Amino acid sequence: MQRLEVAFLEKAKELLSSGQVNRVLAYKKGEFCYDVSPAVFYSVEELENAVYNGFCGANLSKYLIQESKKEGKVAVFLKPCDTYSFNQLIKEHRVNRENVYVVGIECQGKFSIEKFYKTGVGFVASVQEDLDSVLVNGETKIDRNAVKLERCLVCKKQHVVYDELLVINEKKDGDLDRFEMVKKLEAMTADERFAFWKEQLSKCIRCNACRNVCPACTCTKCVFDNDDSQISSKANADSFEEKLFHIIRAFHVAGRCTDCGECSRVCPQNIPLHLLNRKYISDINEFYGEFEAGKDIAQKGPLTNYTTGDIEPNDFKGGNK
Amino acid sequence: MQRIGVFVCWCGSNISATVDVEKVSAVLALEPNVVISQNYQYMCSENGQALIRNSIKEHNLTGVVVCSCSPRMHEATFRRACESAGLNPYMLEVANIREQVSWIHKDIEEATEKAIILGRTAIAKLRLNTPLTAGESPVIKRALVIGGGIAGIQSALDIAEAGYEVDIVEKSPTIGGNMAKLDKTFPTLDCAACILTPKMVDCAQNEKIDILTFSEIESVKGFVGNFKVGIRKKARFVNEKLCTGCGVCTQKCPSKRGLNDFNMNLNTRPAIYIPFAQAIPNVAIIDPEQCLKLKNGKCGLCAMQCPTKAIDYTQQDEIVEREYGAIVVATGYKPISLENFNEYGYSTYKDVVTSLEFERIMNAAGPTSGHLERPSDHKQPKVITFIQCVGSRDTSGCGKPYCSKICCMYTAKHAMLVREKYPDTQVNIFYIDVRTPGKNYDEFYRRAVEQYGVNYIKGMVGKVYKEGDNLVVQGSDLINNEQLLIKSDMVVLAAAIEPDPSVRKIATLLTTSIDTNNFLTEAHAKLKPVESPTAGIFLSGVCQGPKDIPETVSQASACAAKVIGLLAKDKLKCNASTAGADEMLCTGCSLCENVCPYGAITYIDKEFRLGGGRTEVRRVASVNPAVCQGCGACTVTCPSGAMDLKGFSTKQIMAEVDAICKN
Amino acid sequence: MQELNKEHKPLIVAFCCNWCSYAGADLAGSSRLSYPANVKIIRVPCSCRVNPTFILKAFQKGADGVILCGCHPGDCHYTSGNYYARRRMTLLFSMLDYLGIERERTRVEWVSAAEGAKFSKVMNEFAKTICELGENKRLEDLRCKD
Amino acid sequence: MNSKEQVKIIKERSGTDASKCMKCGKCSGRCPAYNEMDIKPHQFVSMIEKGEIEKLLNCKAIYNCLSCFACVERCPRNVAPAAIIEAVRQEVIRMQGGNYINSEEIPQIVDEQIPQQLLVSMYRKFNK
Amino acid sequence: MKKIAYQNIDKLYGELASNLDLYMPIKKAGALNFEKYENGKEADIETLQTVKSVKDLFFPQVEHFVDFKTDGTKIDVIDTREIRSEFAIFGVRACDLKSLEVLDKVFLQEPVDSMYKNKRDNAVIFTLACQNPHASCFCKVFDIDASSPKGDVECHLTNGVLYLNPITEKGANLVNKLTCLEDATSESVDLNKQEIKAKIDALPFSNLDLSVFKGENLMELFDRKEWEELSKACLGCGTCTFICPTCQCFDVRDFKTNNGVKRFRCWDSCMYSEFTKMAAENPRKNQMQRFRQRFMHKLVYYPSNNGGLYSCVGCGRCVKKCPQSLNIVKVIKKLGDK
Repeated sequence: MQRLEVAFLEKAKELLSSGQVNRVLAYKKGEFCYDVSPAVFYSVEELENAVYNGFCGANLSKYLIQESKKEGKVAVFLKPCDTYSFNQLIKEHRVNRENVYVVGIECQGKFSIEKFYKTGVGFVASVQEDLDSVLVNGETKIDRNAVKLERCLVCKKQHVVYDELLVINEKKDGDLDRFEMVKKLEAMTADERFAFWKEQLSKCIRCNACRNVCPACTCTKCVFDNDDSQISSKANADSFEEKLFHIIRAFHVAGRCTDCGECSRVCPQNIPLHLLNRKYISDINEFYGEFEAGKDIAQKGPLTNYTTGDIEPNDFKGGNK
Repeated sequence: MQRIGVFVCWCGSNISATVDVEKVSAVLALEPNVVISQNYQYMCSENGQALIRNSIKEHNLTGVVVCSCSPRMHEATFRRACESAGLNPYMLEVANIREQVSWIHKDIEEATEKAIILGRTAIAKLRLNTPLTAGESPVIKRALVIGGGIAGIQSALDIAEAGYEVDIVEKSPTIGGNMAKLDKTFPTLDCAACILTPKMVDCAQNEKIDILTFSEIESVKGFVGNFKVGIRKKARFVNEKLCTGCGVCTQKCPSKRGLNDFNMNLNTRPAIYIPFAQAIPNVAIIDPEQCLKLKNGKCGLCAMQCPTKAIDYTQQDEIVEREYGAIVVATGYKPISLENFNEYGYSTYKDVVTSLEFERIMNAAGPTSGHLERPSDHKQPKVITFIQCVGSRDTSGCGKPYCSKICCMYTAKHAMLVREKYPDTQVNIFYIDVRTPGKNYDEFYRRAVEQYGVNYIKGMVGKVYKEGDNLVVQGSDLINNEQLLIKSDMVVLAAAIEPDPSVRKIATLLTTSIDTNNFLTEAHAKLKPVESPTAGIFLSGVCQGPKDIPETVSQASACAAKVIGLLAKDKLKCNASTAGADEMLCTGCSLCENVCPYGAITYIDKEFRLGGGRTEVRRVASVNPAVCQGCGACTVTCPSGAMDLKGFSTKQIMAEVDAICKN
Repeated sequence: MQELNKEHKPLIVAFCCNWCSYAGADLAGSSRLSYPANVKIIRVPCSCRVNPTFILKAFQKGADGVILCGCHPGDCHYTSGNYYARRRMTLLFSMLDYLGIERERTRVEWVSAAEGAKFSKVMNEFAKTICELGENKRLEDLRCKD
Repeated sequence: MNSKEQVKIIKERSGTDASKCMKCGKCSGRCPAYNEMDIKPHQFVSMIEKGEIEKLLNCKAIYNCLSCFACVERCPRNVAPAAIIEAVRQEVIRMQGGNYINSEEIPQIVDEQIPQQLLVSMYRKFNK
Repeated sequence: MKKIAYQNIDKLYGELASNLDLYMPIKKAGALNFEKYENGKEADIETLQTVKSVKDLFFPQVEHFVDFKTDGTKIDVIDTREIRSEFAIFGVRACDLKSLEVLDKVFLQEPVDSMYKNKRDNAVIFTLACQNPHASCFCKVFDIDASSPKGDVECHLTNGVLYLNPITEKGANLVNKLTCLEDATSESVDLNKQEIKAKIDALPFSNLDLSVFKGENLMELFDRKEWEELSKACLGCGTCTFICPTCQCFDVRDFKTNNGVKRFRCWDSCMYSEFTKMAAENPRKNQMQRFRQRFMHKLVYYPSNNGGLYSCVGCGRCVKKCPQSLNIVKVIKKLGDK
């Protein structure tokens, strides 16, 4: 795995020193091995702090909305799932494709530090990565799948847009059914579902991290910040507003959400927000045929399309009673 | 602050019998912003309207709420009343307390309460109304007709007759279309050329009509009243202005192996040719695929022979740009390809022909000069079997799911013509149903059976195969419940028709829609059958759906009437309730463009000031108010709420929701 | 006891498209086909004008049921508006169901201008369904009722 | 089981929608065994649609049908007469009861040339 | 000093809750936050930290305080402020307790915030020493002693026993009422304090250098070019501000009900692009400026207005929760580099 990081650094240096791009959007080291941040590097010297490892979970495509509008070309290292988001942004004219040099980079699944803590390893000072396992603090070996983010267990695997690929090993695993939990919820009774979501959504503190990190939420001004929209709200002053915010947010990204899972990754209260988006994805697949947002920009989005024989709104099967 | 006047109508006793109108006007008088609240017996009467007009002036009203019958009934009346009193007509809201209250509720208390709530709701909406002005746009007094078949010709002639200029753009070298290929026409059996060619000549001679043949639509910009169309005039290598159509060149041309598409490829033609004797324009054209000069530079005989020096081997495609107020699409049809129907052996056996090919064989100007002979050995057939519904009403995916509508009639016509000219020929017709709705149509079909002794067989053919020199048609006879093997000399297939493939590109250019069978969709199946959903685009002939000649001509004239109605206006009054994007919120994501049924939304790169002398260029949506019909599809698809609809704004509808729920 | 006897009168908001369903409601009216008074109609140009937020807003403000009526598929005055509305509402309703909110509280019906009888029937049935469901508790905003 | 249920089962088993038939007769137009069949392919479609099951269950045509699928191939409406005939045939065989084929016998009767599909259809037809 | 075996801890919660409202860390759907204790809820004092800090109990995310009821043109103004009687908070860590000191300077100075004061006056705070401080903790930097958190009653959970040491009269009064407790001596607690101190000394951030924020020309920090790089990845979400125990910005908003308006105050975040938006324009135009504001406020402006008291208590929540791993430690280190 370390080989990949070396190749990443070499590629970044080569792109900068050759003048092919004038900056690189990637990840930089933090204080620990796990608190990696997205960063822009302007010189080969700055790349000393660059890093590419299992903690580089952040989806860089959203930063390209701003970065691609600036002077000069920016190189970016995108994971397979990030490329879907990027492609969707291209479709919606939110990025300037000519200004971006995309290196599709290998990803063997990214980590959740909280899952490390759950294994009982305590403080995580160092992580040596292997294709199927990780070695924590030089002593404890853990199955890689045990510490992966949920979204990495249901990986997209293929890059859909890139100028160049940086892949050494094929992606392993990640073939679980991403709709498993959606199905479980549908199988619950309506009362159980209501209780589940009430408990989950009541945790929401409306920090807007899910919205602000979301590569589909790219409005210059969100309806929830806009008093003219008649639904603006800053806090969940009533249990209704928790639902309103999340239903509308999911609806606004329905058919555009690439299921990158960033919303759930960043939620400070660990609300499984991706289950809302996946419900829409699974409904769209079921009602209107398989659709993967960001996969093919020529394809019409399911909510801007129709067929004369579409299912009637009163007729969907829905969850249990 | 709005100053609102409320006017409650009794509608005689229609409302006042179940709604306490006094109470309604008294309660609504207490609503914030309401400065006057009155009730009257008949608000829509002249006196009632005068009451509204006077109150507007007297109380300086900025808005009017009328609680009365359905707005679908008298909204226009009250708008006019407002306008005549100097108030913007869109500063009016109607609360429907008749159809939605007095007529359906019996309990006075309940009805009165509901009337008050509906009144409050109208007031809540009105508070947020803004004066609207329907925009105006000038109309360019010229029409474009795409397609020069009988539909296009008829539309063009009618429009020209009304005094407007028309251009016909035809992709082939002559106008006339499919009808020019036909022999006789049902149900009168008069010859197609005899009735079509005079119309073609009329077109050519009409000063108002400009015919651009061998030309195609390249680009379309603009909107109703103001289209800008780029037309590609393809190189024909003959100067149209100089050529007199004398035909010397066509006789001298040494390359004579090109297939004659006018004769359905049943014979050949020279590399330089005039499509047919009555072609309009009667001008030669060079097929560059066949011309020796154009292929390898050796020849040039035609140029040498041409008395007017009209031949120009260097001619290039030319793009002309013209402006139109209205566009008629009359792109017509073609028979479907029969390659999916191996069972009939069309591609295998020369003597299995399509009906359109049969037309040419029967046509006096056709490849056989009108002698009935079969293609393989030019012998006169003694038994001819016709098969109907070849590829029509087919949901298996090989053919078309719809009925092609014309086949029953022309097959009867063919049968009759054969029996008339060659009485000793046996004619069999396999049919599923014989469909003859139309004036004198069923009589025509019955004549084929009763007078001409045509053998109609209810059943379908499973296979056509060859036995010796003859074809054998294997089919079912469902009436006698037997399977037939009919030895035939010739088999004629009534192939389904489909829209000309060029329509796809044209529909895209015109941003109008086509259905799953590539027929253009009309704005309303019953009430707007010749208008497309896109304003200013009209549909003529088979491009909209299968039709025979009488129907096509009627529709073409209807289409022309619509065009004339449009061109007669100097200015177009646009719909006032249009969508518009808040540019500060718009992200230019294109979602709205995707759902607009009218193509009213485009995107522009616009510079915005950021403060501190900095600017940024952003892509934002721009709605053309002349095209927008105000459905609001865009407003909901827009996640940022940048898109809103005047007259039905998000705020207004939310205010109505609030008012209804408040009790 | 008095509290218990006081029957809950549900509030129903009906969004009707101008061209078909609103005209259908007019026809119901002129045919004197009654439906409960607690059904209140909001006129919109087309069913595709109805934003999911309008529906949620109605629930927030105290509606117990929301119904959207439009032209029959294929008959939309704007050719395709109701097709978009159909997809939007299917997805919205399915999401509400997923969140455990009674799916019977929301409904879409296609009512043409000629179907006054259908309009009245639909409204009667819907009002009955909502009556049986009782007060909307799962999508309420307590502040609004205060 | 009453005849109504039988019709339903046959329809289901055939996997084809007889109501789509437009009575063109193309199936019977191509049927190579037409003359041997006492009930013609197009009649199978209309009779099953009308629920006239008794005649079908007692006809000879189900044994004369070659299962060549020419009718299926030719049908312009995606109706499969042969599938209906097959379904009726299956119904008749099943009504007679008994297993005609034993899974233990399979290895003896199978040779490499036998298409796998045949084995499956054999099971379908000859096992309860 | 009193004690109770940890296995019987539910008795303590039960008895406390029967005397007065008890708030404590409750686990709900996997997330730990201060909530009212009720039978059946999952109380958890072993986990080091709640997501939202104890701030939420004194300065809640949403607080209604006035209703305007309208009837025609008549308006009634109704005071809807909640008036609390004594209530207890259990399991408050030293950093969170210290954060109240920071908030006091804002809300208890004239004009006094009555809603905050009411809660402050009526709260009995049971602190809890940090048995297992986390690598992200840096309270020591701000002279906070997590081994001896004080409060009204200081608690230690060591070797399966919870020790309760009343510090204030209010605390003692309440503890004395509790019958489930036994008397105890202080040896174990003293030992525990030493152990904790040793753990804290070994934490990676315990020796952060704050000297750069103590000089004369602090405003030079404002112009440091490092802000650009530090804020680059900032999404502008409000996570850091909402989980931060010392962030105290709020907005006052109106909600239109069916019969008027309900006015409430709710948390706001200086990281939001709308935060400083005014009629003319937004003085903080970009995320860098907003990011800089937050940290300048915590480390420079607030201390200079409040006798050197930093508006950070080193709880480490932002270190853990920032979606893109930006935090105050990185800021302190980066700015301290020069």
